Amino acid sequence: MARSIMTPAFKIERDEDRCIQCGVCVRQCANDVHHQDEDGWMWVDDEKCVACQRCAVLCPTRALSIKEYPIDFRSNQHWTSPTIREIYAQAESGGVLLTGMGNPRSYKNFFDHLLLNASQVTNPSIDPLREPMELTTYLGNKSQNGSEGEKPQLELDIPIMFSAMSFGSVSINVQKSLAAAARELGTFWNTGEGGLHSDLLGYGKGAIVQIASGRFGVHPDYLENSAAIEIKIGQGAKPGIGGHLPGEKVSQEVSRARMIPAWSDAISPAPHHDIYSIEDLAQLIETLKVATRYRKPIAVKVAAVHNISAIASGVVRAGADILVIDGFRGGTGAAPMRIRDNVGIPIEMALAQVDSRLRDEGIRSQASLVVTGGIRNSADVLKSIALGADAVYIATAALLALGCHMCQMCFTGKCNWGIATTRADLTKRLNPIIGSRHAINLLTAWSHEIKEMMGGMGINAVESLRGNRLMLRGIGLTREELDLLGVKPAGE
Amino acid sequence: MRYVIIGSCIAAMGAVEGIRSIDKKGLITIIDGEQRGAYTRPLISYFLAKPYKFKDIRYRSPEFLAANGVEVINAMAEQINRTDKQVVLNDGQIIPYDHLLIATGAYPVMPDIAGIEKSWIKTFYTQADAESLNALLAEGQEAVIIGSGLIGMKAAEALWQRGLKVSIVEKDAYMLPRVLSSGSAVILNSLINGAGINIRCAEELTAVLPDHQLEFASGMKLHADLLILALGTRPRSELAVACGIKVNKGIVVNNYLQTSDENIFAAGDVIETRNILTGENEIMALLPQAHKEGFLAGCNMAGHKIAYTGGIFQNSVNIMGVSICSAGSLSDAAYTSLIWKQDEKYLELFLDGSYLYKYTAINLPELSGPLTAAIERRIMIEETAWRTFMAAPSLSTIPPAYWHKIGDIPRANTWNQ
Amino acid sequence: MTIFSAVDYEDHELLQILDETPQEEIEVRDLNGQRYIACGWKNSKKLILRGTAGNNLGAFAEGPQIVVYGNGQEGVANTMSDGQIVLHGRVGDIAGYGMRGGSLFVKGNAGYRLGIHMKAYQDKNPVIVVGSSAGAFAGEYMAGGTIIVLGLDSNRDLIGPYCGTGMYGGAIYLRGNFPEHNLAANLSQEILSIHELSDIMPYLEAFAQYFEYPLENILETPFTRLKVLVDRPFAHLYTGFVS
Amino acid sequence: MKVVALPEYCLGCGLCEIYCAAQHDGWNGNVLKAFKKGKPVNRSQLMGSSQWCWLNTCMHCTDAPCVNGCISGAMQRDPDGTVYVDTERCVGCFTCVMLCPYGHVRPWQEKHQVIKCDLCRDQKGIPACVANCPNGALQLLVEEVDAG
Repeated sequence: MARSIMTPAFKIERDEDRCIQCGVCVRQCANDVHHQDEDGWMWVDDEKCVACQRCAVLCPTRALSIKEYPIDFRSNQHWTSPTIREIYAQAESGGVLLTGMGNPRSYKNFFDHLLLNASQVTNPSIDPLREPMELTTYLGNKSQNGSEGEKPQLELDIPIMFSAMSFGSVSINVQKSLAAAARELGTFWNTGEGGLHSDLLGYGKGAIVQIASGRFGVHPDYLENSAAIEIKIGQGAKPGIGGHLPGEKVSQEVSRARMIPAWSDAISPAPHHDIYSIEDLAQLIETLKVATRYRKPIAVKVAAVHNISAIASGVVRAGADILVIDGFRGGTGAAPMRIRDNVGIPIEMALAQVDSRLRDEGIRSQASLVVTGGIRNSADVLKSIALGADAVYIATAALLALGCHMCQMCFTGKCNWGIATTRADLTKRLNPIIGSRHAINLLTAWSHEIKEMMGGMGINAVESLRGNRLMLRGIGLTREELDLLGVKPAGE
Repeated sequence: MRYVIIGSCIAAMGAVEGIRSIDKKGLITIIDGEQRGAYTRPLISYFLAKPYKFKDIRYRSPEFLAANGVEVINAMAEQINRTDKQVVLNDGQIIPYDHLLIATGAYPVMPDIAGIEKSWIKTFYTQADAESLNALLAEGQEAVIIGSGLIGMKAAEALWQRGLKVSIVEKDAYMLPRVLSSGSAVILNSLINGAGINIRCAEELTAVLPDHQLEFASGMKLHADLLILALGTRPRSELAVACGIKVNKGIVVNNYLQTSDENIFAAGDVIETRNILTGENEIMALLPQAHKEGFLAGCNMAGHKIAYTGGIFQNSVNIMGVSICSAGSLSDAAYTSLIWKQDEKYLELFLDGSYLYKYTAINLPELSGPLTAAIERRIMIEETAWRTFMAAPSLSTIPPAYWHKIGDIPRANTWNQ
Repeated sequence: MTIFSAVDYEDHELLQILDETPQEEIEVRDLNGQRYIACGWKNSKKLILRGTAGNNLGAFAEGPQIVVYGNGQEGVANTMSDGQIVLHGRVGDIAGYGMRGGSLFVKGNAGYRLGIHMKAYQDKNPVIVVGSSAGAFAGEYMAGGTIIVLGLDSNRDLIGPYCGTGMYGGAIYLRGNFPEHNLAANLSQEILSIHELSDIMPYLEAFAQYFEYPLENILETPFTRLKVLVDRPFAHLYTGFVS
Repeated sequence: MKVVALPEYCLGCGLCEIYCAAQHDGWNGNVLKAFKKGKPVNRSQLMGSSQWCWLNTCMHCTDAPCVNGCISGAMQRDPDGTVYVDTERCVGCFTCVMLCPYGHVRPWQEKHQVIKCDLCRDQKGIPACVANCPNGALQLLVEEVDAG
């Protein structure tokens, strides 16, 4: 092996005037970046640093800072530093570039080009501190026709749920945190495709259980012990490809939950091999409805891709009670970088188009629309609802609340924050009591903000905002983009 | 209820605490024959070395006694009248009792050798002993200490600190025979010899000759300006014998620290204590035991029936900067011995199957707590786990099984890979 | 035992009748491709089906004992957790998809993607025995369990192309000759003597009994066992990259 | 009152030890100053390895063997139930060390004394270890103390 042509990505700066050689950084770095020798001297191996910030956060004297490695390639707008480094990495490894979390590219962010309305004089605003504001949301088939009688609904106290993250991709303590938070918040969490760990059986009634092509952890009790069932067709971070849980994360516990050999890669390929058509999807939906005696809403999750509105129409016609669309900024535990960064479309566009299409076809009431993939704050939630969503899923934001520092190295299984790991020693770094408290705090804060913004618009129920695109105006968008989003430009 | 306690040291203070934990009102009278209050005998060597002020070797303060409503009578108990439930004092007072505690402690053992009544020959057991010794000694003198038990060793240290030339003579094969093992004695011997105290083992004093000469069984002769006899103690049980209570080597008590007279209890160095390891009753003149016995005796005197399960031999002492901790069986012959040594540290475990019976730790006091508890609580730990521990003994390497069984302490992380 | 004819029933009418029949043993005659039978059943009811069983027979089920005198269509035993299905005929595609326990015995051929994503954990060890041959992709992404293909009464290839693709656990037993070029790259082959068949002997005996086939005839031809060579075939496909 | 260590959430980071040390001996919680100017000493000690670790801190036993067995009366229990060492009176015999089954009471060799958790009784507020545990693995348990 020749010496690598790459420089480290990050540089750790240790302020010797502040370092007390306490060794906290050494003990906390699962990447073995820090080292203390027998004389007490501290050393770092920058090459291994992923900028997870764990050491910097825990350092009791703030002696550590982590910076991007200060090397500037000659300025080049085409061959940028990341582009060059990616080539080096592939030249040296021959591998597909793997990454974690959502698309970091600077594509136009339509949420940031949408403005919310507020009432002035002619339509009084509402003070949410004094007047009741209704955030309750029902998800499911709300159409009146059909002979089966009342359709099962999910009742959400807030229009925000925790998105699918499987046990294996995230630690059991993440699931415990979110499951407990969902229970307290009156909403739902999603198991992802990894089964339900026995520790979480008590949280089944607040869980949306997922079925994907690998069928990991799917059995009658799993289907029964749930609020709803979600068939995962695609994921915003990696449309068109399946799940791949690296063997590093398949611990004995994961192996038990998924019924696969420990330390092997858990693969759920892109297609469900029993679904090659909308008819096949309808058949799987019906199979699940029969298996659960029509007591559970069935959700179908697809990635936002080019012809999403046609797909959505088919999915709803196939009998899905909830349609979940995951935008191209959606997070993941592991995805090939090229796919994460280049495949799919923005959720804002997909949402606007799907909502319009379903309304045009007169089938909007047959399924609720849940969007996900890059929802960052309460304004994004509100804009999504105004664009036509019934509710949103969040995942990356929830993980940040739990301590994630966005180093994007989820696939290594060495998450220093106890989030994207299954190692027992790392898993315990996330205390679910603290984790659930943070998640609850986050969504409680968002709820307050949503109420304030809704109050400002003079709207006292989130249902009244759904699809109410008059409450949105575009800024800095082309006429075509405005048309696609179905919103007027600011000023009009 | 009227409680009378004969004696004023550790067991007596334990008893006051025990009685008061149950009975806040009953009258407690302490008969303090030594008239020194509650002080700690092991601290007299510190008194001699430094010297400490008197209050510093007090075990409990007069305020403690006042706060607990204890009446102290500075007189000797001369007789116990069991029929009338009275204690007769040397000043003629007669103290009635409902429940009596005999906590009279012990005497230092005196050898049967002619000439030991000389003024330069002392025992080292009481505050008074230390004070009279303090008045006698001068820098540069030669002191000989007979007996290398804890008392002898601490006396030696104190005299050495005061600038005397000190020799210790032990009749057994190695020093501190009730504390050390043959292996650990070698280590300690070198550490202490190196510090300047002369140690002679397997020598028995046979005669005190004129001109400060001592003669030993082997024929060895030593000069001594000062001779200290530290040959151990025996129970001060004559009051009990005289009133007809059952006495063996020490006063015999049941599990409730009750003597053969149900109204008379006894605790501390004067009684025979059940040795957990052997099940036999033995004299165990140990301070923590004395307090515990006193406390439980007090509880039982006040009407709570709390059984005393017994104790084990355990000692921790610092001599010339060397820490020595040991607990468990007095003999080490029958056990598997595991030894770890590094520089001036030494640890020896004595195992029988999965049970620890004894340990000796030199300069490793931090390990002594768990090791003592492992013996005392009969904690079963696989020998292999002990062997692993002995590869690098530290608090962190104590077998996990110990922590699991000690209670209160963290369970193992159930979330294992 | 309740016996009735399914000739007049739609899928859901039949399901409702089956649900409402309290008997532990039910025989359905004139079955004509009705779907979802025994889907999600969590009991050990015994079903005797005469005719063609429709798609997803026994899907997500845990426990039912089903005998089909006829053929099975697609998705038989799909994600089945426990129970037994004995088919006196052929079976369609994706039989035993994601199967986690129980057993599936097929007298004739199986379609594409037999036993893909099969799983096993401790006492849960699903098994599929196919009397004749299996189509393409048999055992694809297999994580555990056992697939046995016997090649009886068949002049087709024992297995179709891409057998065991992406497999990372479990074992496939093939009786007699099979086209080796149809095997995925990452598989080991081991020819077994009759004494080395103890792991699967109970299944072979059961097969012989269910379909009244002489066991000795089955045993006279040697078996080959396929297992994964490297349990992480894709471990080197990816590179972690620090940007 | 006592600090309870929960190993299922203990990271083994050791911040408890560092803040414990800096909270005592006049350093007033200033970690940087304490470690740069002096050699602060922690009372409680981190045990085990990252797989199974916990802060070995005092249980403040109601029938504390260290208090009962102390030969000099230095080991005491204050009216709140906190077991602490009166360093003026400790002679360093380590009897209490030998009596503590948790191995919590430790020798402080330089000073010929023992050292143990005093729940930061000289300071107001919750003990430094609890206040600075990043994962809630240390909790202050306040329970009724027998007034007698």
